[in-house]
Amino acid sequence: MITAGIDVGSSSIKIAVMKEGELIYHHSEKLRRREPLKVITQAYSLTLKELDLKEEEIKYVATTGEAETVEFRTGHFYTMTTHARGGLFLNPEARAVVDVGALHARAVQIDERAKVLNYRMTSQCASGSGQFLENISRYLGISIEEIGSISLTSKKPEPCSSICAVLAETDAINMVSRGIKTPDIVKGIHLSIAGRLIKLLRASRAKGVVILTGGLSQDIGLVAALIELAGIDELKSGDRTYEFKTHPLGAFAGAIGAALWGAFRYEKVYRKIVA
Amino acid sequence: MSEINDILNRCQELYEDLSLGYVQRWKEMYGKKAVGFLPVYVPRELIRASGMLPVGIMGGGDQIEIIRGDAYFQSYICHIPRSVIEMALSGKLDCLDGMMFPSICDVIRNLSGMWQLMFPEKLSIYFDSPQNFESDTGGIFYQNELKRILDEFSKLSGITATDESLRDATALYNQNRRLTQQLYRRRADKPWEIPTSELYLLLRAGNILEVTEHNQMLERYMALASKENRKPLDNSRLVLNGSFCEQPPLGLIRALERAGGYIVDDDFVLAGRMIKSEIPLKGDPLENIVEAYLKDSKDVPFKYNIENKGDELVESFRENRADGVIFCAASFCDPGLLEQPMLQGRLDKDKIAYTSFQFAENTGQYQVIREQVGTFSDTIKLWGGQ
Amino acid sequence: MKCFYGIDLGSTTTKAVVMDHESHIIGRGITNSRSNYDAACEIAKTEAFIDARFGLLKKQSRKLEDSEAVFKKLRRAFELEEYLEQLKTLIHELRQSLDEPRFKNNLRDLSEFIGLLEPRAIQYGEQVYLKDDKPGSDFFRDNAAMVYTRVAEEFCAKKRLSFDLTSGLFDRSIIRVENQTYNIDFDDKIQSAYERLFGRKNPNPKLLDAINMSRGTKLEETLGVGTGYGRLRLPFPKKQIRSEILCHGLGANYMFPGTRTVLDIGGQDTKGIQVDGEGLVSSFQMNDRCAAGCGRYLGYIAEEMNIPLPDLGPLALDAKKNVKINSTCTVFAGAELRDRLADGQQREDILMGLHRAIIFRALSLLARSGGIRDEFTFTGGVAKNQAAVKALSELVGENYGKDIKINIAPDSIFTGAIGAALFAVREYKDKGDNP
Amino acid sequence: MTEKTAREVLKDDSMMIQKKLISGHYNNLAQAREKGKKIVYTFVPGNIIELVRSFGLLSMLPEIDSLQSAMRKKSDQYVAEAEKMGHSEDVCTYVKCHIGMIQSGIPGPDGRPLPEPDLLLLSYTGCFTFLKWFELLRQRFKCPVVLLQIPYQAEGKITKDMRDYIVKQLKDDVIPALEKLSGMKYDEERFKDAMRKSSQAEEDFVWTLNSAKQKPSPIDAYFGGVYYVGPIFTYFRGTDEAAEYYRVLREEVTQRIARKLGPITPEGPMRNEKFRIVVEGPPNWTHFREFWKMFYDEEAVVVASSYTKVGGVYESGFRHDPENPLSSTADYCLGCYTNLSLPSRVEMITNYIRDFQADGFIVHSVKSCNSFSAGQLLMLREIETRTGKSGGFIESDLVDSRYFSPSNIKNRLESYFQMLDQKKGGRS
Ligand SMILES: Nc1ncnc2c1ncn2[C@@H]1O[C@H](COP(=O)(O)OP(=O)(O)O)[C@@H](O)[C@H]1O
Ligand SMILES: Nc1ncnc2c1ncn2[C@@H]1O[C@H](COP(=O)(O)OP(=O)(O)O)[C@@H](O)[C@H]1O
Ligand code: SF4
Ligand code: SF4
Ligand code: SF4
Repeated sequence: MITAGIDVGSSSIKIAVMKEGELIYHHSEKLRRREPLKVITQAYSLTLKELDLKEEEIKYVATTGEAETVEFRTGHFYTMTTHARGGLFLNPEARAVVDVGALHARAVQIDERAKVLNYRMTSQCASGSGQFLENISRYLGISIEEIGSISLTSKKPEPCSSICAVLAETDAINMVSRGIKTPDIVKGIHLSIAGRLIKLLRASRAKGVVILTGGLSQDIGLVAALIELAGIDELKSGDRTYEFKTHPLGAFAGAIGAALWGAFRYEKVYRKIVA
Repeated sequence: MSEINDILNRCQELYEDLSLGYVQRWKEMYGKKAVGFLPVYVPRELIRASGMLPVGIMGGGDQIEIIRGDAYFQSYICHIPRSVIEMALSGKLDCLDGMMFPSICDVIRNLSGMWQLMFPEKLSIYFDSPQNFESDTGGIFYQNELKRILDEFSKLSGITATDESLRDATALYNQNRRLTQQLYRRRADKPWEIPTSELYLLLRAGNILEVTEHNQMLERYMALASKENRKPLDNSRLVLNGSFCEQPPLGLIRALERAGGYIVDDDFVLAGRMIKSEIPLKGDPLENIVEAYLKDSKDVPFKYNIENKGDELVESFRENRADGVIFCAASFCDPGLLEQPMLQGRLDKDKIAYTSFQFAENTGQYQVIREQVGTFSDTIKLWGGQ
Repeated sequence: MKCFYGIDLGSTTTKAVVMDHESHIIGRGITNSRSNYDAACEIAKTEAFIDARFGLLKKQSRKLEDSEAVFKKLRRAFELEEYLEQLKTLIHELRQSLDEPRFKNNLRDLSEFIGLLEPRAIQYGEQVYLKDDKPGSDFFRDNAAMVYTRVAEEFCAKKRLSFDLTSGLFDRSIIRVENQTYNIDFDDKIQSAYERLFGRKNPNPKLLDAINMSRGTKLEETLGVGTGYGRLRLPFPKKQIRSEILCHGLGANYMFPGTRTVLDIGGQDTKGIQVDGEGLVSSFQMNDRCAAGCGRYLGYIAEEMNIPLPDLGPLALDAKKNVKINSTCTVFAGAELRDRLADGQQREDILMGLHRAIIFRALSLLARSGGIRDEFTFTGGVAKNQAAVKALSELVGENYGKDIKINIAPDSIFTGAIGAALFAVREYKDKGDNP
Repeated sequence: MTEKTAREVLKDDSMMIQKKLISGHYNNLAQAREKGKKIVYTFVPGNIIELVRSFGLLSMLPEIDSLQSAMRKKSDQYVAEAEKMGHSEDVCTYVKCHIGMIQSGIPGPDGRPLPEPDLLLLSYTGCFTFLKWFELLRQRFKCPVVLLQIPYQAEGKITKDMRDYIVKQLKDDVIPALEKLSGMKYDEERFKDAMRKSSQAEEDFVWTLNSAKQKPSPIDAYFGGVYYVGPIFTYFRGTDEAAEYYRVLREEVTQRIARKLGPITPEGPMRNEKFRIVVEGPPNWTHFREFWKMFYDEEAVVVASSYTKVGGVYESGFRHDPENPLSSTADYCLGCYTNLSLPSRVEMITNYIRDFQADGFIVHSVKSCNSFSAGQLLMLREIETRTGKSGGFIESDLVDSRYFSPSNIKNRLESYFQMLDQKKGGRS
């Protein structure tokens, strides 16, 4: 059986196609100020074309994210449900998923069946999000892909105190003008985002292996900052350790999870209804 | 179809009419006065027995744009006092001859003082309820408090409440309590028949309408609702907790239902449900009101309770056959938010699933909330109650 | 002549104003703020002094025939010279940036691209400054970005090159350009501008006389006062630094002596200020630690919609319907906009809603500072935005009565700098004039 | 108020006495378990320390523990700890800090752990959060709780009903609970004796605060004030040592007045008094020094503050009365600053501005404390109208450093002082 998952994020859309539990196709596209629905429709027909599949051969199209407008979907799952499943798919050891996207971050505690046990997500304030990192990197004249490796070279991270993403931008300007080095600024920001994530994780009561998903999971600087902070925390409190894992397909976790849940639902409920 | 819609439209109108047209008309018609009260609870029997109309004020929701209200409150204070001030400053509360401020938190407490400074010509009563629930300690204090309030009322309305008028009022509110509880039971039985958004509007109407009118409305609605033939959905059953003071906007309540959850119990608009059963009519009416509060009132965050915190919530969860609990508290609501970890600890003990989020009465983006509740429902759907 | 200047180092723009000893404004300069504060100040100040020279020149050239048009042309030609000067630096920096590892794989393409860019950019400059008479923005960064994007898009499409790569190259280089103080020698550049317009043979001797006159006038930097968000980093002694609140109060009073309430919406902060008849501040409020609903918010929206910031207001003015916007979080602005568009709402209605949302926030701040009293002056960069002004007038009318006079000066964005310059004049006079 | 800060800031005899008092107290606490002493946790405003001590019980004040943690730069960590346990970011950080501290084993100032409570004496004078606070502690400690509800002075006066209610609770609930815990009978003579000592200290304390009416003011009634209120607001009221502290303090201040000296700051005595300021609202503890510096750098002296009244208002003549120990205890509880209505608070500050000849006033609003903060903006406006003086407004928090934004506060304060200066006519 073939199912598809479509994850509509605030900065990009992701498509994953699964066949009998295997990932057979994935594709992502930045929205870049284009209308999501159009981008999705195009990308989806491209997917069918590339896989040489007819529409009805895909048994369940599961959406996740901001996908209310996608009319050709079979069903919808909420982001944390899908990232939980996708995260577990990418790393079967994971007992928690941290999804860091462009505007929101989510921490989900799961069990070995990807059942969501607990979760937390950020609110209406965009402090410490991907978007924020993107703005800063643009300001600093570095690309989002290299931000991670630059951050790793920092020797003396500059604390970034601002809670607000916008004011932090000015803070960063301020730092440049004080002669602080780019890596130190970036690392400071990574640490401050990591701090927020660890707080979310805590609040979600997760423990053990944590798989990072979402676009920022590809940011090695953020990952390093997370490990560093978790280490400090461990020393202090002596318990609740996290082991962070990443996966090259981390950004697709939502789409993968959606496709997997689609298959599950299809087997369980939908098949009967269609039949 | 149309009659139930008429009722709901009427409720919606009352809900949206922040200028309290109904109250103005009522006052003109009867030549009497009206007294407003803020959340959560005041014994409305006293206001009625003094020949006045009690009017529950629960903030301006998302229908009022705050310009002056923000001038009085810092960003880290909850939202309801700003909209109340905004309403008052724009003349919307002019028809209220007095205002009561129940002792539920520091914000409402201080608002009573602000009222004294801003509207010195209006009667403003800080209503101090006891945290000591012994009849001869807290009870005496409470009785004295009620007597003091009755005195003020009699000065305001020219009508002195008597045992008789207090008893009559109690009887009417008893009926209201009975009907409201019936409504809640009906919803818990068949939540698709009585959507929470409708139940909520009915409750809010009870804040404004004269009680006999509200009683009739409740009866009529219940009679009609069962004939509506609404279909059940594959939703989870949720108990909602934390919105005892500042109220979520109606859109948020609808969004919750759309995200796949039936609300089967809640703590919205508690004025009519604070006292859990009927108040006896025999004996001293004031004493009965006092005793009912001391011994038979709901467990709410602003009441001191160390012995059985959360038991009532667990009970509601069981009685209403719920799948989970949603904590839906106003941002910056100290009593509500400080209570939460204690309640959650209690739920953990019974392995009851819960989720939590915060809102403000003018929250307009439900995306994050929908996602959280949606995930919760997803989980229940995919995994059942296990 | 003795000149006094005020510099307002804001979070988004840096402004400078030059005054004579009678407190008349003789020059204004503005540039975008950047990490090198000194450079930003230096450039704003230089621009202000250049503006002052043009002022002199204008006075001198009044007698010439067709003076307005000639003067304007000369001014544009001068601006073109500045543009070209910076363009040279940009091209240089672009080439330098190619050394970075991330461009290694596309070195050939990118060099080719830069080669292509240069003539196009020169052409673009000549077009907008000399022919259209309408450069897109006051700032080189924006103008350069405009032509750069255009050329890069075409080039990448043709070469199947990642657009992100070229934009990365630009981001990297423009910062270096901005953090240098470029060399603008008035004498030199005015000569080139003149020659560009009229050729080398001096066909317009009267104009040249006027130019020489303004060149010859000595503009003495007597005293300066700094203000604004970054004022503490200005190279001034503490005595020559004033809080922007005081400067806005005084500046507003200077432009509109009847002012009693000032609203300033800048890039990252909003201030409500009450002043007395002398322009002395009697109370004020500022936004707290959240930049929601400030000028930067509009900047994000404009970026999101890919239109120049100055066009945002006019677009919103076409709104037909009131759309309520809830989140004024700057970062979420884009998301909200997309949400609404997906909901099927009209772009201009949403835009107006966004402007109203900003004004709502500002009004609560004003209410907190003591309300709005007659006359009411709106200052800061956002006062340049017609939609914001419209929303403000409507809401002030509804809430404080129609009788309140609302002042908006063309100089609104310079208010803080004007106040600072006034302080400089006063400071000098207090010390005793005429040494 | 920690010893360390105290020592560095003021090196007078009075400070040495205070230091000894505090370290003695913590020493007792650290040894309480060995010595079989019982511990009562209770709150600062409206505390009935004389009564508690008359049963030979030791007390701890959670707010003091929180603020000391902040001054030792530990509070952020504790707050984080509590948030980790599920406490909301929005609520009072005093509570969260204390809960985090308990979670970390209640480390005392010298590192030795402090004892857990044997009784929670919950008097929630002036703040509803106290109720929740001890409910939370009770979930953790399972020790008895005794409630003492203090009605709110909503109408600006104390009524007989209020007093009777408190006295009844003292007799029926509090005293029996203390008797049960201590195994001692209520000894009214001991209680009265402590009251007598209290009232003596109160006399000198009021005198000290009033000394700020002098020009220049010999004390800073806010930043310095928080040290002066220490003994009388906390564990030591009703002791000989506290009475001695205030006697010595009074002498020192008398000498400073004679020599026309200004207050002592962490950087030495203030030379010039440019602005006389009244402050409403509690201080920030995480950046106490930095905050203070923003004032003295501008040559601003605080001549009166409302924060130094949270543990009791004495200037209007109230004294603990040994002749009527229970009812005067009731009056004391009822009269604490945050238990006053907003109109009373406005009036009080208006009077300060007049009586202490202040140039202006500043409202410091803390995110944590709704009891203080809700309505402060109206107070600001009301006081401005009544006095004709402009007020300044700044925001931060008690013990959560995330909310203390130095540049923002400095900007506002600087602007405010420049504005006062302009008004005074000095234009530079
Ligand atoms: N290699 C990378 N390093 C750092 N950040 C990255 C990288 N790749 C993507 N991102 C960031 O990830 C974010 C997009 O994440 P995504 O999970 O797709 O968000 P959404 O689902 O909200 O669209 C963007 O803000 C982008 O900047
Ligand atoms: N020409 C313009 N049209 C519309 N808005 C403008 C224009 N120029 C500037 N702005 C607005 O003004 C803001 C900057 O205001 P400004 O007062 O200079 O801020 P600051 O002093 O903080 O740097 C920008 O964020 C932008 O929203
Ligand atoms: S603090 Fe910054 S990121 Fe947060 S809501 Fe405000 S503007 Fe947005
Ligand atoms: S919402 Fe909470 S804090 Fe706000 S007034 Fe109501 S009870 Fe008080
Ligand atoms: S709210 Fe204020 S008075 Fe209450 S506990 Fe917190 S800091 Fe203390």
